[in-house]
Amino acid sequence: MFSSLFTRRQWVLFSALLLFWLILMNSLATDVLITGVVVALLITFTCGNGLTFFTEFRWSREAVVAGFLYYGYFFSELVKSNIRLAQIVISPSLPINPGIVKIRTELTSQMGRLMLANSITMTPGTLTVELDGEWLYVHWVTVEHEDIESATRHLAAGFERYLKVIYG
Amino acid sequence: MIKRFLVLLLVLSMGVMFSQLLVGYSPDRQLNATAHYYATQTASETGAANIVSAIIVTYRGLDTLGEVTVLFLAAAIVGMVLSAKQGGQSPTSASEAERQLPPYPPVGELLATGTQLLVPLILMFGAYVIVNGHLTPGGGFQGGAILASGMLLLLLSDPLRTIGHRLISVVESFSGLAFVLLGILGLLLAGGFLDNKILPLGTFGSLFSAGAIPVIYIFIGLKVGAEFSSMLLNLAKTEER
Amino acid sequence: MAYIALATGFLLILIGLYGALTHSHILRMIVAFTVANTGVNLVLVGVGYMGGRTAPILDKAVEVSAAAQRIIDPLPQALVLTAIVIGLGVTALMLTYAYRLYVTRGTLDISRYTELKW
Amino acid sequence: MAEQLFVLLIGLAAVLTACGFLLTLLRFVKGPSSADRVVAFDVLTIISISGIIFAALMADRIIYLDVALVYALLSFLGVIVVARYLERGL
Amino acid sequence: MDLFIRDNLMLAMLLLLSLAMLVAAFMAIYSKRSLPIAMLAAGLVSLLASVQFLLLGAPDVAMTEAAIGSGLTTFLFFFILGRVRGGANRD
Amino acid sequence: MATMLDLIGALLLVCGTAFLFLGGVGLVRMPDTYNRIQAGTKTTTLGTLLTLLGVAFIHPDWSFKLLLIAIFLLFTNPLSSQIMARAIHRNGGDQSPLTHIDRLAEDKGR
Repeated sequence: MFSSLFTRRQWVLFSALLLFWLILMNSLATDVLITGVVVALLITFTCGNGLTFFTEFRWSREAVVAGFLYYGYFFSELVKSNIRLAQIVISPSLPINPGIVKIRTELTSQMGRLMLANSITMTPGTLTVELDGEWLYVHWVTVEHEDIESATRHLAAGFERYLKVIYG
Repeated sequence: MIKRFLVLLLVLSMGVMFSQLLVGYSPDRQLNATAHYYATQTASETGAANIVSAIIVTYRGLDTLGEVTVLFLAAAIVGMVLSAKQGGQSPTSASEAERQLPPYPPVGELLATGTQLLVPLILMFGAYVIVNGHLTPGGGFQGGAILASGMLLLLLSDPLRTIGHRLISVVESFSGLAFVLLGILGLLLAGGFLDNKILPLGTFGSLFSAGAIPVIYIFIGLKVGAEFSSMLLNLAKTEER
Repeated sequence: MAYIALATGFLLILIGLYGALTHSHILRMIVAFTVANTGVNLVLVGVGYMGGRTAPILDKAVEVSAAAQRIIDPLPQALVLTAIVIGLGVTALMLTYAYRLYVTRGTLDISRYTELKW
Repeated sequence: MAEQLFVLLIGLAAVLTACGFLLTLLRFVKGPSSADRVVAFDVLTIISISGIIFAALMADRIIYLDVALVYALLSFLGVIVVARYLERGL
Repeated sequence: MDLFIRDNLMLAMLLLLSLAMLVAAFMAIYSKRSLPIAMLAAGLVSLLASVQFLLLGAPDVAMTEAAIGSGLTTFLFFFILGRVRGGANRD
Repeated sequence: MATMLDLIGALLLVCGTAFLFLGGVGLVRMPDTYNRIQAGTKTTTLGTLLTLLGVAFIHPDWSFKLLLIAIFLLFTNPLSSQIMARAIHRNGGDQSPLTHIDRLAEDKGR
């Protein structure tokens, strides 16, 4: 009924901002809700092209499941590779082999690409330097694969598997 | 060099003075009379949990008005100085060199997407800080600075974007006017200029409480945010002179 | 604790003052001014500090009845709060003038501004 | 017993944070290029978030966390500004 | 937590921050270093000052300093520097 | 009195700050700027996350705010690292002699 007022994207932005507000206030009182709705409406009007975590989310069951799996995989990768980097840093000989490799991504949605780049950056040992079309340039502390295919398989495939389901 | 020696002498003498101050300083054990008044009476008089906010908005409200005026003047002068026509001067070598500046390097997809993601959140957080000024640390000045930071992020992600300059000046003048009007309303309906008791005090600690403090702070926040944003935009516009 | 903050603030003021007076590059002078500004704010907040007390915001941790015994003097904080915001305005103004000077004179080194010399 | 262990662990954490802070400061002072200093600046802000969390823990007040929120949300702006300056986009 | 230990921890943090601030202030003033580094160091002074304000029991001031010192001041400085760089000492 | 949760929280704090310390070590030891970004910003991110988790164990009623801080860190921190790395690359930053492959420079024709 309100769909003429906002586009779907703006409704998603509005709800996400309201959710953020409620977590921030940590309360569900009436005045909090009223203020949150007013402020979120104002912000949705002023920057309507805003993006949120949920904007390009596909609301299917597989996507939700993949979301949780993605976070599980992400945090386990985070801890594992942090420990590996810590070993590199501590060891006296500093066994590094840095280089910038090129990998390919098939993701097309904005959010999915941002999340992929962020995930690659957050897992230490790899750092996204440039995102250009379908190519990602990744700085890798210990280069193990130089050609595009195997580097893609080694670095991005794990995340991309889930992100393709979530965002496409 | 004689100048450096004189400066060193001045700094040394000031250092001696400061060290005297430091040696003679002894921290208070008790709050002094004014602070004691604020500590005990603020909650019942204004209903604000954040005493600093209560002082800024009501007890020392006139100072805040002066401060907002100073800020407004600074923003206006920045705009004026930057937009002044430089007629009469021969074009210097510097401005010629600037004409050959290469175009901006591309912003890149990461920063553009990140901006789209973060700007609404920053604005929302600024609103949170402003609205909760009477309960938690924060208030109009901090929130205004956070709003301006959101604007800064927009500016960084797209240097040539023309963000609603008109809207910003409208918001600025409107909120300044509303701030003064609320002050006069306090003079008419309650005890004095910028008195917050023109609205009911509400229950202590809830969002709608402390009378007019949140309302006044919203206008201060909008005004400060608009002033900083117009400063940033004026500076950013100097590229295509 | 207040002593450390005060000493740091005083030292920052002195460092900033020295820099602002000895440099001949305008942007360096403005940077030094910012450092001194931070030092002044630190001194003001340090003067208001009282050991063993907490921030002047009343909530579950600090009840209204116990406020006079538990909180720090709020007045210097209110002053410093406004001083910081004004400081940004002043910095912006100075930088604008510096830019303007650069556009008209082509340099930011004050020893090359020869009009005022005699 | 548990109390002493708790205090010991907190103290150990504080010491580790301080060491990390000092090492990063060393990189900030020494860093051969300005890019190194920017990286050190970034790391110092992140470590400062931990410092703020410690301050909140010691003062036992939740309201201090708002400052950490401001840090987490805004401290990257400075780094982005300098990065854009370095690649001549400012 | 034990009050004595708590106070000493806060004291140590304050001392560490003061040390870092003074180092950064020297870097901001010392004129052999390049100008961007001086500006970055000035930004670091204000960021650390914000943590110190928090330790001194002034969260309002800390928040103001964090919001203003991190983004806006740095932006102003580097923006003007970027404009000025175009002419005289363009490398 | 310290409960079991407090002790778990304190242990997590120690783990997190150990990562912060390692980040500092890495920042000092790594040979060039890219590797310093790697060692510095990301180890410290995990360290801060663990610290937040530890504080959430000690004060369970703070957890919502801590969660928000963690989310913001997860979004803003990699962004600044990436943009910094790109700026260094565009600026022609020095690379350690150990760097043996640079596809980006090859593709940009530098």
